[in-house]
Amino acid sequence: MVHTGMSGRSGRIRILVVTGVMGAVIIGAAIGLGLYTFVYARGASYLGNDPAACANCHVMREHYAAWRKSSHHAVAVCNDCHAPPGGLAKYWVKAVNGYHHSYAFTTGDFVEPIRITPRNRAVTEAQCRRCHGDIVSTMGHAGDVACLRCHGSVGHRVRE
Amino acid sequence: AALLVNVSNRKHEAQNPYFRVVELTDETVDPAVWGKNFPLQYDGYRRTVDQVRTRYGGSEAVPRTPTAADPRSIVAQSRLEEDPRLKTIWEGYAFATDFREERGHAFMLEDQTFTERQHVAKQPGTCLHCHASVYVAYRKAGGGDLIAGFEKLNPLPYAEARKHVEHPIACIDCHDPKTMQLRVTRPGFLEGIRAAKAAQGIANYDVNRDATHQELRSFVCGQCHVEYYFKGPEKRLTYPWAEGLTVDSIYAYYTKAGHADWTHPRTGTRLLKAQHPEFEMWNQGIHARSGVACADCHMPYMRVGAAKISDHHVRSPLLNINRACQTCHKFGEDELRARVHVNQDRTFTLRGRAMDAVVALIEDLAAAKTAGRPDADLAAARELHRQAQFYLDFIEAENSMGFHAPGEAARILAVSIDLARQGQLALRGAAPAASAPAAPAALAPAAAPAAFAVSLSTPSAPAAPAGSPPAAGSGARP
Amino acid sequence: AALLVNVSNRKHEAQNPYFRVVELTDETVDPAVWGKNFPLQYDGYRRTVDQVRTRYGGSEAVPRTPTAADPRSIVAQSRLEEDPRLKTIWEGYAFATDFREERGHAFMLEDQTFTERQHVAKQPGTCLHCHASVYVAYRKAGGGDLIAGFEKLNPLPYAEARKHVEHPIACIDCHDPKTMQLRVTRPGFLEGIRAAKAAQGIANYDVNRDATHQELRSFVCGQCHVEYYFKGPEKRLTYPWAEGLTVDSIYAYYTKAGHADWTHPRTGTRLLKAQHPEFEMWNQGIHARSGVACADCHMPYMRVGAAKISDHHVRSPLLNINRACQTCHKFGEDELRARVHVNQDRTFTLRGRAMDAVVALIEDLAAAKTAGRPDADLAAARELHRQAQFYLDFIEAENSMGFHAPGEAARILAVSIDLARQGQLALRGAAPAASAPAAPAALAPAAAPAAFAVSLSTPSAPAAPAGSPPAAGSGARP
Ligand code: HEC
Ligand code: HEC
Ligand code: HEC
Ligand code: HEC
Ligand code: HEC
Ligand code: HEC
Ligand code: HEC
Ligand code: HEC
Ligand code: HEC
Ligand code: HEC
Ligand code: HEC
Ligand code: HEC
Ligand code: HEC
Ligand code: HEC
Ligand SMILES: [Ca+2]
Ligand SMILES: [Ca+2]
Repeated sequence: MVHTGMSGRSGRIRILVVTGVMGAVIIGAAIGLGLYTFVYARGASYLGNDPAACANCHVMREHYAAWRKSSHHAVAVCNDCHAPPGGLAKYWVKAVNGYHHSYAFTTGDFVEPIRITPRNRAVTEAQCRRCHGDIVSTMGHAGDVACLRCHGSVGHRVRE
Repeated sequence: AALLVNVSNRKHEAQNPYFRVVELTDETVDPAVWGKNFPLQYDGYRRTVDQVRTRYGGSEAVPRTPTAADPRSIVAQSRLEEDPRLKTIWEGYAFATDFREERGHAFMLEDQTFTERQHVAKQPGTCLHCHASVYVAYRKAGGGDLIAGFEKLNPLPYAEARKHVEHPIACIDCHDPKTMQLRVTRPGFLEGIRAAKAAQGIANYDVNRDATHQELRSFVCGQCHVEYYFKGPEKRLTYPWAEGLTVDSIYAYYTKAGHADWTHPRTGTRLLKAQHPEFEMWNQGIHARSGVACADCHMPYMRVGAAKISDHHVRSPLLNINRACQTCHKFGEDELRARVHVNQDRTFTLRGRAMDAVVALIEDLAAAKTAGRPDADLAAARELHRQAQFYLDFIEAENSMGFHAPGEAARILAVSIDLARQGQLALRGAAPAASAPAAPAALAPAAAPAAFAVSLSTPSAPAAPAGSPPAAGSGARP
Repeated sequence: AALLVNVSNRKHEAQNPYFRVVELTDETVDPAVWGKNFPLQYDGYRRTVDQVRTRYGGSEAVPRTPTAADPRSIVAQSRLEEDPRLKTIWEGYAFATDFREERGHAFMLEDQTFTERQHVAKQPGTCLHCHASVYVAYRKAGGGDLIAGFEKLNPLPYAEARKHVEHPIACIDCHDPKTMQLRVTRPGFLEGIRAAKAAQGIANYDVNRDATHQELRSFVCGQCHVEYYFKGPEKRLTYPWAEGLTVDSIYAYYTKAGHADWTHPRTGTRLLKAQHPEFEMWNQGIHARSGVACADCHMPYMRVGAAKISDHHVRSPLLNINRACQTCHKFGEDELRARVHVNQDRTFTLRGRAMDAVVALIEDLAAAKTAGRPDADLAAARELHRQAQFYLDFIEAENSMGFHAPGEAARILAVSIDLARQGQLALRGAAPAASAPAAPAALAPAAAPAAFAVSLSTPSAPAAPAGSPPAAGSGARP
């Protein structure tokens, strides 16, 4: 399984970053719905890499189920595609999404089918290139070729 | 605290979306009773009274002053006033007196009961098959036997039969009260689909035994949204599918049966009227071929709390694009609407051309008749009138303005135009063109996989088109 | 571990997928030289000599005995022998003597040099624009100026101009030798697209400056796969797009310009010949609208070792369904082929109908002419012949047999049929139908977003169709 996130960094920095950002996440989420709910809905799952954690929210279950059948299930977890590589950026995105998703989920204030936001689409595009940079280096002028135009379903094909 | 409750409710709902508060039997017609167990679906079902118009669909609420004969204070807009050419085309038939845009399921029974068409013609009990919850009524009338009851009510005068029913379509017409499984309750479809399958070489097909769940998500609609006619003096409701479901096979069926719905008074042509062949046209489209069911677009899943239910507010998907389309198509709402309009506008323009051609033929024929030309002279032109009119009507009557199968709709209208113009030429002594057959044999096999396409895993390649270039016949070729 | 090792090996390969062994300049025409730097693409490029036939495309290798005039020992099958109606339709024009199925890029120069059409008519240098690597030749002839050279070679006799070129399309025609960026090198497209954009209100559009990368993946093909004519005595190659890209706007353009390609000897009609409008038809289809480029299907990516390259073996996608279609469509190869065939068979059948109609009109007109009826009597029929023939030819000449835009292809053929039959009626004294305009105003705007649709993020809704039902005009409606 391909490891992302903190790999390559020393544990010490890691702990610092994590504890630091933990705060950000918890505060973010707390603003969104209050600490109690955050815990109840396992909002903390935003800190881990376990896909099952994402599926704590039933609205994520279809994606989880589809991901398990996808070509990537053995090589990439949710966060490999939906969060930037390690460091503050990762936890920041997670904090923002965690806040947004928790809020939306709790208030039920979101439209389905859920659509990826432009911001997270860009994160994902970048992640494709992170793992496949080599193979696509010859492709036209990478950067202006959108992987998702042809490979939008590699992570999980929810319909069809 | 509110928040917490909220979340825990959701987790709860997820496991157990409803509670059975009442016992439902195969005699429970009243949807309100079913609604006690399934309030969410019942709410949607009741919303089919809404009237909202789209460019070509939905419906417009038109106020009228109620009369004793017709107590309705609101109806849908008249299609005859929208396009008077229809009056010429249907002249002499009940449809030329009253034909309106269709609206939600809630209105089906009253709209049928009070349409002008009831007064200009004596309608049989058969009509009720698709406008009322007849399932229990049929079984009662048949002493427990559905088909026997069906045969008993069909020949009755409409007013007589009408007394046997009180609800428009209800839950029991599509659902088994015990399991809530989908099921087909309509004799017309039970027999029609069996004939269609037989034509494909599948003997005594039993839809409730043999159909897949995904197929039933379309078949329950195919119970009514189909072309039909009343067979023989028993007025037996019949779906003309014994040769297949394409317009070509249906026309071939009627030709064999020698059936005609009415005779056009001014041209003397024995004509056919097509009605709402949504099921047949959908069947020729890319969506059916991709396993997309009526319910996927017209009753999309919707989340209510943590429960995912089917939206029972059956309506135009253009009023619900997000749920109806975006699960499969990752384009914006405006873009998806625009794509539908591109197909519909194209169909609408060709429909206009075909109407002009058919009306022109009618006037020519009428003139020739008044001029006293012998029937022998008119025979060829009448034959062409009969087919051109049916092909035009097939698309005119189909309610998606071509969306369900854009390419096929355009083809059918092109054939209609060609035949109508040839009719005019025939009256002017031109030899009927030795043109390609109206039914491109090629398409039938190619389209067949779509017929009840639900399994994407086992697609079948088409046979070589009869009409294709000499050297290109081999199906083996890529 | 295996994966790890594997990956790192590939890393190496991938770091520099190719070595720049030779320096490429803007004068390097010979693809073999480019091939030294890009062997994988060069290999694919060379494979365009393959001849494999599909149901309606590809091409068949037909042996022939070489002559001094035409040394080719293998050609593609003759379309005229496949369907003799074409000889009647193009009678009096060079195409009636020799018209073959097109084949791979490798043959473009010899097929043009040796076609019979060169002998029955004096062809200008203009022809080379799309059959040879003219980029360097133009610049040389123009003393460094591309357009000047273009204007210089156009009026020359073909044989004269031919001396200036030696290669069919080469790398330099689509690529910048320094960056390998895609670029447009053809004056015809540079000017044509500018005119088309101007019609959309975008002033002096410069394709190499303003086009997105994704647009260029289609524009490089649009350099040649388009409808065209030779303007004025200078024989300037012109793409008739000043009114827009639909068949209706192109016909309107020619009418304004009063242009005719030839006069049909037996009917006396001044006619237009349409040629390969792949770019224009693609543009009306759902794929262009979805941002799918020519190269996506005809030059799909392929994996070679650790590199992903564009397959430069440009050919029918039906010979490469797996790469060309299956990344976007998760259906089996047979099913995808069947879907293409359903659209193509339908187009083929309607094309047959339209040909019958146009041929019938030609015979009627010819008879009337021989019978010595005055031109005044024939004017209306000729006008209809001119348009019916162009609309038919537009689809006949388009090489995907309707696949690039199935609905639009069917519409165009339906209009052609209607007009041809009306022409026959006009000769028999029937008043020309006050029918819907050939150009459904509705479609232009609706289709416009597709025009150079590449950005899915910003789709635009269509204007309300001019022809739509009275009460349904408002675009605001869902
Ligand atoms: C607290 C419940 C919950 C959890 C846990 C959760 N999600 Fe979501 N997610 C949601 C909701 C609700 C939405 C819809 C938000 C909207 O569309 O407004 C959503 C939307 C998304 C989207 C699409 C919208 C966007 O912001 O781009 C992505 C991608 C996503 N989630 C990924 C994840 C990943 C990866 C995880 C695990 C790290 C995860 N989710 C965990 C509730 C959750
Ligand atoms: C291999 C990459 C990859 C992995 C792994 C992955 N996703 Fe995605 N995800 C994507 C892509 C790509 C999209 C955007 C799809 C599109 O726009 O076509 C997406 C979109 C989404 C969306 C928004 C819905 C949509 O279609 O726009 C949600 C929710 C989501 N992912 C959740 C998850 C969850 C939960 C997991 C883990 C179980 C996961 N993803 C794993 C690539 C991935
Ligand atoms: C964490 C690393 C990682 C990320 C992130 C990732 N991939 Fe992959 N991907 C892989 C590996 C490893 C394989 C090889 C898997 C195999 O061979 O089974 C693979 C296989 C593939 C394949 C070939 C198999 C198939 O599904 O057709 C495609 C295409 C692909 N990835 C595209 C993408 C795209 C597009 C994205 C972004 C949305 C993406 N990948 C994100 C690691 C990744
Ligand atoms: C008819 C136009 C055309 C011609 C001729 C052509 N190419 Fe290409 N080439 C393309 C297109 C389209 C792409 C994809 C570019 C992109 O999307 O960035 C491409 C891409 C490439 C790339 C980038 C890597 C890849 O494969 O995607 C290289 C290198 C290349 N071509 C080399 C060549 C060479 C060498 C020749 C001559 C032997 C050649 N091309 C001839 C159209 C052409
Ligand atoms: C125009 C469509 C298109 C786009 C855009 C595209 N790809 Fe692909 N990709 C393909 C096709 C087609 C294949 C299959 C090639 C083959 O089968 O040889 C492929 C194959 C792959 C593979 C698998 C190679 C293998 O066989 O293991 C990976 C990984 C991949 N693409 C990643 C990407 C990434 C990352 C991007 C964005 C930078 C991207 N693709 C953009 C069409 C596309
Ligand atoms: C892929 C989606 C899709 C499928 C599948 C589909 N439809 Fe439709 N249907 C549409 C659209 C879009 C319209 C046009 C609505 C409009 O013009 O407002 C439509 C229109 C209709 C209308 C007229 C609605 C109105 O508002 O007047 C009826 C009736 C209908 N469909 C029935 C059916 C039946 C029955 C089936 C199955 C046999 C079916 N449809 C399958 C999308 C679909
Ligand atoms: C028992 C017969 C019957 C069945 C079963 C049936 N319909 Fe209908 N449907 C009708 C009738 C009758 C109308 C017209 C009612 C009126 O105009 O008064 C109608 C109207 C509609 C309309 C038009 C609504 C509007 O606003 O114009 C749609 C859409 C529709 N049906 C879709 C469906 C779908 C989808 C199914 C299956 C899930 C279905 N119908 C099942 C008889 C039926
Ligand atoms: C095979 C099923 C079926 C039968 C039998 C049937 N209908 Fe309908 N009817 C429908 C459907 C479906 C619609 C909605 C679609 C449409 O209006 O085209 C409809 C719509 C209508 C409408 C509303 C639209 C309009 O035409 O004004 C009236 C009124 C109506 N039917 C009357 C009748 C009468 C009277 C009979 C008997 C002569 C009859 N129907 C028999 C299925 C049927
Ligand atoms: C015209 C046909 C039709 C009628 C009438 C109808 N339903 Fe349904 N119903 C469906 C379809 C189609 C589904 C989707 C079934 C599936 O896919 O399993 C469905 C699903 C359901 C379900 C399963 C949960 C869900 O929402 O998917 C329930 C419960 C239900 N209907 C209750 C009712 C009730 C109560 C009524 C009467 C008020 C009713 N239905 C009337 C067609 C109908
Ligand atoms: C369950 C999946 C599904 C749903 C729901 C669905 N579609 Fe489709 N649609 C498809 C598939 C599959 C195709 C065939 C092309 C492809 O493979 O992507 C298609 C093709 C199309 C096309 C191109 C073919 C044509 O006729 O021009 C249009 C436009 C379209 N859909 C619009 C819609 C609209 C509008 C809706 C909602 C009313 C809708 N679709 C609902 C799956 C779906
Ligand atoms: C969505 C895929 C797709 C796109 C995009 C597309 N084509 Fe095609 N094209 C096809 C298919 C499929 C055929 C039919 C091939 C056959 O019949 O063998 C075809 C046929 C052709 C042919 C005839 C090929 C032959 O074998 O005789 C030409 C030339 C052509 N296309 C050029 C273009 C050009 C130029 C563009 C862009 C302006 C384009 N195509 C865009 C899929 C596509
Ligand atoms: C310089 C002009 C020119 C350009 C640029 C060009 N083509 Fe062509 N193309 C031709 C000519 C000429 C032929 C016919 C050759 C012959 O029959 O001898 C042809 C033939 C074809 C064929 C038919 C092959 C067959 O087997 O029947 C396809 C497919 C095709 N081109 C696609 C494309 C695509 C895709 C592009 C862009 C990536 C493109 N062409 C760019 C001139 C061009
Ligand atoms: C605007 C670009 C363009 C111009 C100018 C052009 N061609 Fe072509 N030619 C093509 C394309 C693209 C094809 C392949 C598609 C087709 O055959 O329809 C083609 C195919 C051909 C073929 C092979 C198929 C056939 O028709 O037998 C011949 C021969 C040919 N052209 C001759 C000529 C001659 C002679 C001229 C000048 C009078 C000319 N071309 C001018 C683009 C062009
Ligand atoms: C880069 C993505 C992409 C590629 C490559 C592609 N398609 Fe499509 N195709 C689409 C989209 C998007 C639609 C529009 C419907 C939808 O939204 O799914 C579509 C629609 C279709 C349809 C339904 C519309 C119609 O005209 O009937 C068919 C059939 C189809 N494609 C076949 C093909 C074939 C065959 C190929 C290969 C030669 C191909 N496609 C290549 C994306 C693609
Ligand atoms: Ca309606
Ligand atoms: Ca060819």
